[in-house]
Amino acid sequence: MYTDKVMDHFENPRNMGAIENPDGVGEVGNPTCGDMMRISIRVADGKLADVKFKTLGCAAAIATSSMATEMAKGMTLDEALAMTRNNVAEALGGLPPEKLHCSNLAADGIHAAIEDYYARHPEASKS
Amino acid sequence: MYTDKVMDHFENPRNMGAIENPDGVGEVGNPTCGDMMRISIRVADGKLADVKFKTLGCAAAIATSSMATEMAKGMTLDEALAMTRNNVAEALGGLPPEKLHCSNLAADGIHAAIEDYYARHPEASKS
Amino acid sequence: MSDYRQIYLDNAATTRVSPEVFEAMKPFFAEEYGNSSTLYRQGREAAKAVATAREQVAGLINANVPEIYFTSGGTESDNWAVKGLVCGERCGAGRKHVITSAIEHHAVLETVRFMERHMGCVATVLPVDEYGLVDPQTLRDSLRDDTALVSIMAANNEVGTVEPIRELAEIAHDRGALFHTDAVQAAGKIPLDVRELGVDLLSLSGHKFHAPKGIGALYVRKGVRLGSFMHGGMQENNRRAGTLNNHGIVGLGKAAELAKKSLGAETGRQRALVEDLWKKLSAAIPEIRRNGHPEKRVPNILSVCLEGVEGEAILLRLDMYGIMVSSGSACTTGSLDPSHVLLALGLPAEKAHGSVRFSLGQESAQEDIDKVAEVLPKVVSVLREMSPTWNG
Amino acid sequence: MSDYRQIYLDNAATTRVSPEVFEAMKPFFAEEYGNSSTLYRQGREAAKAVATAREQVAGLINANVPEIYFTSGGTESDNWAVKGLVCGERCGAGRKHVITSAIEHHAVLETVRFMERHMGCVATVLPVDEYGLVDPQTLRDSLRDDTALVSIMAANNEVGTVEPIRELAEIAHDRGALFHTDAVQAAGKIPLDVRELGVDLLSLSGHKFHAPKGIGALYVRKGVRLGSFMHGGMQENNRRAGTLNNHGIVGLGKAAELAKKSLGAETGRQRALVEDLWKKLSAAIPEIRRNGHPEKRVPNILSVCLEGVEGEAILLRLDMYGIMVSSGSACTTGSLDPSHVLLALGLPAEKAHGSVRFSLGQESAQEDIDKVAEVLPKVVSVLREMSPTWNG
Ligand SMILES: Cc1ncc(COP(=O)(O)O)c(C=O)c1O
Ligand SMILES: Cc1ncc(COP(=O)(O)O)c(C=O)c1O
Ligand code: FES
Ligand code: FES
Repeated sequence: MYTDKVMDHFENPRNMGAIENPDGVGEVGNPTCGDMMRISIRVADGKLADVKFKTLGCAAAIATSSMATEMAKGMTLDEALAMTRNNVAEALGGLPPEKLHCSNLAADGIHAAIEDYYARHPEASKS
Repeated sequence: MYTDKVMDHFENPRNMGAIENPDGVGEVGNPTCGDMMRISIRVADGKLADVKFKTLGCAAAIATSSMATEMAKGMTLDEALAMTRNNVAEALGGLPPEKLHCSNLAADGIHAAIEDYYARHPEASKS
Repeated sequence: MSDYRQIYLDNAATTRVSPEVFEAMKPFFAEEYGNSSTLYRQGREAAKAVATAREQVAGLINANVPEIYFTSGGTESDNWAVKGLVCGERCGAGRKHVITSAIEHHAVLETVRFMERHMGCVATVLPVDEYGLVDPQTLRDSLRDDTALVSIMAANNEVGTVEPIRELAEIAHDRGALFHTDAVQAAGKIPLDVRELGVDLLSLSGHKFHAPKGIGALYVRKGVRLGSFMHGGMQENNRRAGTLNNHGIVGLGKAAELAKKSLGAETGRQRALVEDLWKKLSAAIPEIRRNGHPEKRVPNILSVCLEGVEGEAILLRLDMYGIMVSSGSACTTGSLDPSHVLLALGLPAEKAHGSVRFSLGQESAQEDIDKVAEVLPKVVSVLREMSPTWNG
Repeated sequence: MSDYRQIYLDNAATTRVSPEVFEAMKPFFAEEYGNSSTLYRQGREAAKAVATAREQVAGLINANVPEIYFTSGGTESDNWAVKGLVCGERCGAGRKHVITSAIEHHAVLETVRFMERHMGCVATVLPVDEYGLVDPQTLRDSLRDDTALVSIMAANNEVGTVEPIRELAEIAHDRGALFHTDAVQAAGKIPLDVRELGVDLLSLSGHKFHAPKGIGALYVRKGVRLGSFMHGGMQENNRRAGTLNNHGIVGLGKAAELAKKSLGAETGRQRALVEDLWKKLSAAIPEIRRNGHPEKRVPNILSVCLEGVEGEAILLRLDMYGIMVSSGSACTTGSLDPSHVLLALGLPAEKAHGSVRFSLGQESAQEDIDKVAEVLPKVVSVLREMSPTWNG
């Protein structure tokens, strides 16, 4: 049911962990639903210099975390905010329909981390 | 479902045919039901000197015809009249329950032939 | 006499699993035994094999892959089609009337009777003509505004008559009824195209075309709201519960693929053998009569009635020569009435009792036909000699 | 990593067909393929094999031979038991109430729900305690004068808890209700004696004890008036229509015979392996919890919950080492809620998501246990390291 790409990111997740003294943190999901994600980011020059995740969840949740952080790294904040759930699923070669709810988390988590960054840095203006 | 004895009598029926100028003939069954039997007998000294059958019907009908005529041959008329359906089924090592209706025919046919004999020979008294 | 070559002419009852089918199934017993709904590799492999089989079955009847649901056989497919429709959504919509024909298999007829007796349905059972054909006009006249379902078989299992399904389905649709066809005897025997036929539901059974027993399928046209029959787990898109019978499914798929490939050639070959058999038997045996439609029929069935003899006796006498056939005699089935199909064709009971069905399969050969043509006349004359209704 | 020896610990999902079973079945595909309800020699041979299998299955549960009916699996048996009783004779007698438990398999639960939604039945679903046990007193209190049926499983498929069937059946009978038990996970695992248990109906499924998929049985105590579920031909004493699945039936019979023979020894062996596994896992992994009853359980199932990880992820990580298990996580099944069984035991959803089930079979060996004891701690710590809810 999972594509080889999903399995690769599940078995060898990229960007796993937590950034020390991050510029922003996003937490989405709910352990009651079996899925929870914490994204931490470091911002430099208006770009995502680093993105890391910690995820509780199924293979799809872990793989999308890995893929989404990989994609986000190096993006401007605007670009990252424009990243959608579908971009991530597509990059993984598709996800089973019943897994879409949890794979939504990754993009949401990155967005939340950026919002958190803006909240901490009111001087950085959103475009 | 059939015993070896039934199959033997079906494959090699005894007493098949019609007696010429019989002393009595009994006809039972109904082709609409798929089974019909004509028994002809020759009587000598109050005994069944010969018994023959013609049967339209299933293997059980044919085997019971064969067995019943075999058993009846040499019996006194009274003995033959006392012969029951069960005697015949037992002699064949049993019959499937759904076949009992047709296997009843054989004893009935012999009884009918004896009745016919009595009807033709009022002087022969039933005991 | 039992050392004769076995001549199996009862393929409409069940068939031999073909070697390719057996080979395809074999790994699924003790190697790829994983449950096809689990996630680990072994289960995924099984799921892939099931997906391939679904494609193969869809291919046989020109369905879309997700329209194929696996069942435990023709009987389950028929039960599901009738009960799922009438008892499910449609019934709620106030449609309680079902139409079927007098010559359906018991899997349809008894199910319809159950729905009548216990579920508040009303059924109309259409008569057939002397060839076993349902008259489209009679169907048209029988349809009601509350007709939920019309269920007419694609080919009859006793006499082989092929019904005008396309026309009948169109008539049913004109009045808003859905159409189910029991194609258990047609699948793999004649071309079947669900789109062209326009049917909503179609039943088939593996063991009738060289797949194993215990596996079948129901085609459910996309969009048809069919209630479940087998409740439980979420298998088969949540429509048919139960752990998938992987080996059976793989076997069914393979058999469907093979049947599709050989359809044209086999049809011609078997039809020629059947015609040859009939020619020889009718020349050699007096008072023999052929049942069913002379042209509108599956290629592999020859049903005959023999005056003055009884079917079971013929069946068992032929078995002495290693020839296996079937009979529509009541005595064979343990019921009191002979075949409801032959009676519905208008045959009197005494003739129906003397019926024999020869049904060919992919292994049937000319020598089998020749043997039957040699043996049956002997068997019939032995039995007729025994019979009080012959030459009286 | 995929060249590890395959370690199959998902026998509660399905089992490998054992070699003896395969050998017993083999002739019925392409040699003895005759229909077991025909009269010629080949059909009679098949009928004999079916009769032997019926004896073997009856032997496993101490039933009388004619009380065994073959079905297509556990799901069909469960559907039949519930629908045949409630919808059949009993329902006519005004009994419309059904009692079942919250931890039944979906084959029972969904069937009961269907009866409620569409057939006018009323259901009571009994809760269970933290070990998964049904309380006899609760059953007593729930019985009504119109209770037709009580259906409680013999052993639960997720946590392995064995219910007090004998006591529950007696309580049901005291109020004139009939008693069905889904023994799909119990058959071949623990001794089952229908006389001693006093049950009226019992379901089992072949593929759970080394027979093939697609075959099962329903025990129907003599005298129980059970309506048909599968309508059609007169097979199975006119109670279950459909051409008999000869190879499946023969395989089920053989597996039943083998299971009966090895029951005592296998039970002990598997129980010891399970205890060893639990001892090793609980020593090596912090925050691991065992589910189900510590003593009243089948020997072959170990269910655990692991804090801070999710079941599907464990399942797929174990698969990388060739270890096959099952999980009660919602993510595995595609539904939104985790296992209804774990929730019914009172586990909060976040714990239920982190559950894993190891289920042993006749081929499970000490080395498999050792491997799991070596691998699982590693897998869990990798996943916990990834988890935001662990050491947070
Ligand atoms: C026309 C027809 N429908 C349904 C069935 C039932 O199929 P199965 O025996 O696979 O349940 C059969 C054969 O038995 C049949 O010939
Ligand atoms: C307790 C229980 N009941 C019923 C079933 C259904 O059996 P089957 O898959 O054979 O239909 C299963 C297994 O799937 C089970 O574990
Ligand atoms: S975490 Fe539940 S579906 Fe992915
Ligand atoms: S003749 Fe019909 S059952 Fe024997």
